[in-house]
Amino acid sequence: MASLSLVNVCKTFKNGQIAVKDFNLDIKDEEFLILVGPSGCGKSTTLRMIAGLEEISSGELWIDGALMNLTVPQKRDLAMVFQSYALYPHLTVYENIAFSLRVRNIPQIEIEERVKKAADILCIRHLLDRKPFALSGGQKQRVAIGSVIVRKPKAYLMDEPLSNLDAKLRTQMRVELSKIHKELGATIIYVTHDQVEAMTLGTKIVVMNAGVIQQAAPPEVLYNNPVNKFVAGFIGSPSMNFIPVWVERREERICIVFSNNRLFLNEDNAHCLIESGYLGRRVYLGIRPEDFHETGPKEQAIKLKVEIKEVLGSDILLHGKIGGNPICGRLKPDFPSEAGTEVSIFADMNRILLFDLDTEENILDH
Amino acid sequence: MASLSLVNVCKTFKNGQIAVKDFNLDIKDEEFLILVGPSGCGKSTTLRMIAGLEEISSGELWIDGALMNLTVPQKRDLAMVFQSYALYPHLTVYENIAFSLRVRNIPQIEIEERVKKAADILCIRHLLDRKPFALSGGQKQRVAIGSVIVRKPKAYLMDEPLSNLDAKLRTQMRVELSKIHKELGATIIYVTHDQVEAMTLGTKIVVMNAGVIQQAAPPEVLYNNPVNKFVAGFIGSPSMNFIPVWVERREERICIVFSNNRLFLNEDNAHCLIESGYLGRRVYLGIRPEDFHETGPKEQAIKLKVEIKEVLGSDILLHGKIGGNPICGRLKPDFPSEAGTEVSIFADMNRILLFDLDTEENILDH
Amino acid sequence: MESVIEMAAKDINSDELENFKKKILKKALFRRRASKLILTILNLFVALFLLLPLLYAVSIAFMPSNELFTTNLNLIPSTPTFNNFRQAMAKIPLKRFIVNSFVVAGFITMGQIISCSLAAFSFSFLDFKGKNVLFMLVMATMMIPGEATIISNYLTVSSLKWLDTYQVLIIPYLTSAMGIFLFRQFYKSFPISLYESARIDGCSNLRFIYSILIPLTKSAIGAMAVYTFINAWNMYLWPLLVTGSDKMRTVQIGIGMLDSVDSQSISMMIAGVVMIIVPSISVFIIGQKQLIRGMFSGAVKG
Amino acid sequence: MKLKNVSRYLSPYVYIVPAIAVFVLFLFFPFIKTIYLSLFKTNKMGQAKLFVGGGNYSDLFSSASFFNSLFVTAIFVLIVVSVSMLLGLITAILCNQSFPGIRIFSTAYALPMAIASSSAAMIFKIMLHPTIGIINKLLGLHTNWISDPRYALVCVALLSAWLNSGINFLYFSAGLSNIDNTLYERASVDGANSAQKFFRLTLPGLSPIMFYTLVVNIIQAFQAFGQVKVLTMGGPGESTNLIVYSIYRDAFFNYRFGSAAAQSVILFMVIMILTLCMFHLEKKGVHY
Amino acid sequence: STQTGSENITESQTKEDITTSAAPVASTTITFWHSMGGVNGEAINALVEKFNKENTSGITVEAQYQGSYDDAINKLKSAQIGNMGADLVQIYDIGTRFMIDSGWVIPMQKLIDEDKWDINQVEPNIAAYYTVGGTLYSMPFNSSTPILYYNKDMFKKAGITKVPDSLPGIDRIGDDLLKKGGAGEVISLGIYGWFFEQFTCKQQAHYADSGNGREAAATAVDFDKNGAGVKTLTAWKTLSDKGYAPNVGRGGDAGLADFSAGKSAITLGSTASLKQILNDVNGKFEVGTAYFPKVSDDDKGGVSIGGGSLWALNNNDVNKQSATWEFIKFLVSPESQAYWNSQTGYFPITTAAHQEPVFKDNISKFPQFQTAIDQLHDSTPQSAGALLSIFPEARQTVETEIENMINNKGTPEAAVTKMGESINKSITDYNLLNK
Ligand SMILES: Nc1ncnc2c1ncn2[C@@H]1O[C@H](COP(=O)(O)OP(=O)(O)OP(=O)(O)O)[C@@H](O)[C@H]1O
Ligand SMILES: Nc1ncnc2c1ncn2[C@@H]1O[C@H](COP(=O)(O)OP(=O)(O)OP(=O)(O)O)[C@@H](O)[C@H]1O
Ligand SMILES: [Mg+2]
Ligand SMILES: [Mg+2]
Repeated sequence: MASLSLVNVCKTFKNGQIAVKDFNLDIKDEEFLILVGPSGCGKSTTLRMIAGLEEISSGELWIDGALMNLTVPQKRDLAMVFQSYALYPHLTVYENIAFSLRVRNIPQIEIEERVKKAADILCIRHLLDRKPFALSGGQKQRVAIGSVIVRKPKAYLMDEPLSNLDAKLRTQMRVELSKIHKELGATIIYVTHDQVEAMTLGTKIVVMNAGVIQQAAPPEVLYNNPVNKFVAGFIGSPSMNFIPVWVERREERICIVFSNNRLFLNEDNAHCLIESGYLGRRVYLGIRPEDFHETGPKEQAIKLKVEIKEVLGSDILLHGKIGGNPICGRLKPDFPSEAGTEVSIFADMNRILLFDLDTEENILDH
Repeated sequence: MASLSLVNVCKTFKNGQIAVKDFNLDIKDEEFLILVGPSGCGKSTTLRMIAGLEEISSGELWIDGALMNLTVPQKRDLAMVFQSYALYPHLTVYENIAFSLRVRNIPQIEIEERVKKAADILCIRHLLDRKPFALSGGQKQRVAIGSVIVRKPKAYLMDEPLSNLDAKLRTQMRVELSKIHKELGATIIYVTHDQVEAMTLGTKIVVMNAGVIQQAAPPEVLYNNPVNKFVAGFIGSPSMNFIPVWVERREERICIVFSNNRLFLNEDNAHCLIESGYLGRRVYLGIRPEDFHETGPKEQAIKLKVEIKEVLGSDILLHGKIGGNPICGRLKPDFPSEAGTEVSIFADMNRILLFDLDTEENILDH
Repeated sequence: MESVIEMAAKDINSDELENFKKKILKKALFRRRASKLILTILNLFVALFLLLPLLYAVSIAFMPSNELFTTNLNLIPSTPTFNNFRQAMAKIPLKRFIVNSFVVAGFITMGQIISCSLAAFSFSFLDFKGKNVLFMLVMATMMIPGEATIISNYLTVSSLKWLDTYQVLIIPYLTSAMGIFLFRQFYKSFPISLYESARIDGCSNLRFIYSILIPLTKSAIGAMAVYTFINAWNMYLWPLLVTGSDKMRTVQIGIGMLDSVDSQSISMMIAGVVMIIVPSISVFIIGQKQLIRGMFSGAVKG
Repeated sequence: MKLKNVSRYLSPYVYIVPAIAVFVLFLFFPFIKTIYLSLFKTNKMGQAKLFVGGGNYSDLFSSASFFNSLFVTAIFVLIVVSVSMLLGLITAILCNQSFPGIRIFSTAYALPMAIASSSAAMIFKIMLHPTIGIINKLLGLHTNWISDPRYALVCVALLSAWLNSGINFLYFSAGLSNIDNTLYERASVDGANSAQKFFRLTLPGLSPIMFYTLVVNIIQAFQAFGQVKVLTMGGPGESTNLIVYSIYRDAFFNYRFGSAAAQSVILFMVIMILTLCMFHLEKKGVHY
Repeated sequence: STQTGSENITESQTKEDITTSAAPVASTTITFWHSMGGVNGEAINALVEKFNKENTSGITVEAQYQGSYDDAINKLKSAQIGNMGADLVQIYDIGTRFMIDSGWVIPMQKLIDEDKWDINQVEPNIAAYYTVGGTLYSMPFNSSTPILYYNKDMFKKAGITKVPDSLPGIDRIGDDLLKKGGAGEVISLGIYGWFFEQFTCKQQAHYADSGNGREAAATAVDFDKNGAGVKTLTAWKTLSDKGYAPNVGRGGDAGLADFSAGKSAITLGSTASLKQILNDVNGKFEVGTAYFPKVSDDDKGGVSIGGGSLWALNNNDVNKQSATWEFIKFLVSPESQAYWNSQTGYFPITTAAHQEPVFKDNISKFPQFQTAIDQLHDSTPQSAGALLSIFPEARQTVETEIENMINNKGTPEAAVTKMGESINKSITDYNLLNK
């Protein structure tokens, strides 16, 4: 497959909208790159620039060492699943999937074989004779995926390819994509809003915001060591809780203080804070909902007035406020709590994050 | 708002495809009904029949006590978010949202006010002057939602309205929808593939499969007490693990036996099994991934050869096989495990489920 | 791209790299420009070829007639003259004819767009008994040769006492099977979900037609409007038959009036033809705005 | 409730009433009269005089001239339809991409439609004149285009094709603008080159409008008249005696309304059968 | 057609009475349908305007152009069924029999007799055409004959001094014209039924039976039996076979372009085309005119006229009838006719017009026109030409067969036979259905 490289890529639309700004990224061969970011942050636009569907306003796009800025899409040898499916309404499912093979004059027999195989993977074998209008949303989406996985392009571009599938099918598809990635050694660039997909599929995740890359790193790094508050808040669901706190020295130990609470930091973090001169200053404390526990040392207890309790089955989510900041904790379903009551929960102090109040950058470095 | 009632509703498409079969459901006023089911199971079709976009092949649809089978859509006073957005390409976002108000001749001022309010809720205020082609997928979807929430119809129909939004926005939207539901006392029928949405938003969830209702119940009931293996497997992500097991009596206790494992049932379950005469027969054992624990009584340990380890951040997923059945366990991130090694995990015996081998119906009744 | 540039970026130093990049981009840019240029030239040729008769007609209109009658090559008039136009204007009340033609063609165009879009809407979006039969009946009207009905239509309108009025020129042409058929074909590829969405939004059918369907099928309506207008503009036999006075006559009859038996002045007649083409061209140029590309892009998924 | 149902049942018809009313009054009614007339021999006023039943028809079917008309018409239709559709398609595609001057060109391509067929015929008559005609002068020929039975039909046909190419250009352009752009995007990522996009996307995407254009072009070609009247008057010999011209001649010239009516009915039937065939094919072949 | 004449009365009361024996007619409006476009139409409008202004009887004429001759007669047919009548219509020569048979008209003779108008004012050779059984049915108005036009320059170059007066004569000088005269073709002879009729006249043969259709409705054509047709076509074909008369297409004006362009040395055309020919030639060469050629050198016949005449329609309204007559009288008055001639090149149908200064001026400006007058005067009423109810169709048939003969190189005999068969069948049908 291929490696890609984007250098200082920018995209400004005709109406002045800047969709992508100074995008720099090397995508190695066989990488499974995930693009995530809030709606409208420029993910699709980036994909479309790589595919050649949008002109690159400035910057360079290299594919396998060749500058591709002005190459027409059909010469780039990429395959793309469109966010809007883009099925050919006049072709049957079979022909939709076979289309890209037909235009390459691949022998009939091979086409048949590959299409059937793709259809089996996607569980749409029984739909091959239908026209798109007679398909459900999820079925359409699978056809769109099918028309891409029959090919062996330099890279696959996939724009939210599983968004309309049910959880079970999605898991299944995830496994299939993972297989394709491994078996073919495919380079894949993949846009998703699904955290699980992002975390499980990606060898690298790129977090974008308003057209700018925030962080590009392997999933665990991103999760455990986000570069800034945005990434920290964006990755993880429900998202991380943020509370502005004072860094103080109490009882000979470094602690963070906020609305009647006082949590002691662990050694490493305390050291780190002192070194970078945050003592006595305000920072953001970040705690993921799942890093709240039901039990812990009494003096570290955080009191939370439960406003809403959401039962997810495997867990419960407790929502409340601390010092005006919304807080969400994910706890075991058997944790005794009811909306309206006050509970004590405990933060895992080894997993907390702290961010600069102004730059919002991560202070600690796990 | 309104109550709806579907009686023996069936839908057969022209090509012979039976999309919905014998659909019976009462939707009470102010209910937040969630429709879930595998892709292509007939959710959208059901919604479209209620809206009047598909003819009902047989059966009756009552809205507020009036038979509506033949009423034209515009007289039904419902609002619908389409799975495919269906924005008017020649109208700006503002006009798209305002359209349904305009056709009702609502005064300009009120239109403006309502559109602005909806735009604020959906964070698309800055996009009001754009045409749909200049929107990202998620933005389009929000416009589609916007054009619905400006109205106060008898019921809202929403077909995967949040599928293209990022997790954060989706959470936010979920909260807004919840608010609308409560504040307006709205009746909402909602299709989603997102388990969290289904569990948190719905007052009742209907699980469909191949056009047939499997179970209609409140979220917790559905989760804890699914009527059959299908529902059990469908709800929850990753989905429930199923293993065919023998029900036997060992050491004076009732236990289930499968490939070198033997788990003792608790009193209630044992009792229940004996009563219904399953002793000595084969049944399906169902365990949710999150019901595996890191610790437990030694004799209940289940040995799992880890094939894949997925790190989600808050948890890890361990995949392996037991007696040829794929097994997935969700465990704490600090649980020592590596792909290729064997781990011992423990099933929460109070939360297991057992299903008849043939009918696949739930044997236990929690 | 192509094999020449398949070199790894790291193999060369940064200056070379810059040059190299510039070269490639220049080349690609050049190729793009060249393809546009070729397209333009190609268009120029085709357009010239197609317009030759018209251009030649314009040229003749400016020729004194002795220049036309020659065995020499006479592409453009050597002593251009407005005389032909002047003469043509003097012989017939062309202004009045043009006004009449505008009124008639204008009403016919509006009427057809309305009646045809309504009917086509019904045929393509609604379901009713006898739809196919009715549609075939409508189609059948296209196949009736005009010559076969004109006398009997004349009798009809004369018994209605409509002769020599505007309505007699307009009403029989207020609809056309072609228009209905055209719209139906266009509605076929119309995303049905937009119709559904509008209906749920509480939009009545009429409202849907005028605020969604018509704006979105602008290109079809544009084509149809231009066509209808020009056809009405070019009607000959019917206006001749049902109007008598110059008050009601239309331009095509005006052109006929330039033709005198036994002493036909070809260049003057061509001048007349050129003059009445001008308004129809203007209509086209105005209508052309409606033929914009890419209506549906991104409105619906899949 | 009942009233509501009635209105629901009737409303589809309401939309077609204006159209149908005009059709009934000005097309069906007179055409039925025509059918009636075709069973009679008529006097010079065109009034039914002598009932002959199928007499007019059997006369026609035993007349070489009528078969000649049919034959000539068939060839004419073939040339007109294929050439004008091809011209329309080529020009529409040429103007489908944006480039400087596109508006001028698209105006140019649509222009032929702005000319009445008789005016156009007048222009062509001069252009094709063997002595003063620009065509012979430019090509250095001395061909007698419209008085030579070998060329006359082709000339009339090309003239008609030229006339129709303008509206075909408009139809095809409109059809092209209806094809969703994202489909082209996907096709180019799928690796389709321009030709493949054209044959696999554009043509199928145009198929509804292509079908329309085909049907309409055929029907109109069958009814071409003005150009024949001005250019050749059916000659030389009967080589351009298209059936409509023959109808016109019989009705308005030869005082044989009965025969003209019968020819009208036959023409109607021919077109009808052709159209029905095409609609049948549409169901199979045309996509969407 | 419902305009009131009231304004015109007050206006015209001050005007001098120019119509000599006008029975006062209270403000009548009559409708006049004509087929005159271009310069002719202009002239008609001028005459009508003059009449409207100058007549004292309160008559208003509304002149309405009704398209070509064919269009006009068709419209008349439908109008007579549908009652949107005109009072006066201009109909072409070959519509005469149809009009006589139609029963819609008041014979002109009746109006003339009632008014005791002197019919001898009209050129007898012209009146003869429209006279059947001693009754003048319509008033001739725009009449012409065909003549031969030739390129004097070419003749001079070729050294030809005697203008040929027959088709064989043309044949004889053909080579000279081509080789010495520098002509591209000898004669541009349009395939035109009228010419065929004239060639028949020239042979003093009848076109149709029943006295050329004048004693009674013709039952068949005669030219196929009396040999005139074959003779004509043989001569024609000889010219064509030698390449002297190439096929220039159908119609009376088909040959003119080649002539005006200076390609052909000779052409045949209507006298009324003279002005336009001179205009188109515009001094490139000198245009000469001569008598319409005979078919063989010893033919003695003359030419008959063509063009149109005025038919009074019977609308059962005495006022309109007399108003119509007033208007006709005005149109055929020497003054009007001289004006008409000078504007259009049609014959002045009254001899008295020759005395008008306008006429004299015109003839001195266009001396070629004298040929036409002479030719007409040299003819006799016996050459009046045929009347045939289905004349339009007959002409088409004749033209088609001539065309076939020339293009398919069939024999003249075969062509004539086919013409006869086809026309006779139509005549039989027509007579059967219109008894
Ligand atoms: N117009 C149609 N003609 C024939 N079959 C259809 C048509 N529309 C949908 N179907 C079929 O009916 C079934 C139900 O479709 P529906 O759209 O209701 O599914 P869904 O539950 O909404 O699925 P998804 O989650 O994928 O959107 C599917 O199998 C689909 O293929
Ligand atoms: N054709 C266009 N013209 C102008 N602005 C556009 C156009 N297409 C997209 N945009 C804007 O550019 C920004 C980036 O769009 P893009 O489609 O890349 O977002 P995205 O990250 O894919 O979002 P989503 O997750 O909602 O699909 C958005 O703000 C969008 O409104
Ligand atoms: Mg996107
Ligand atoms: Mg669906």
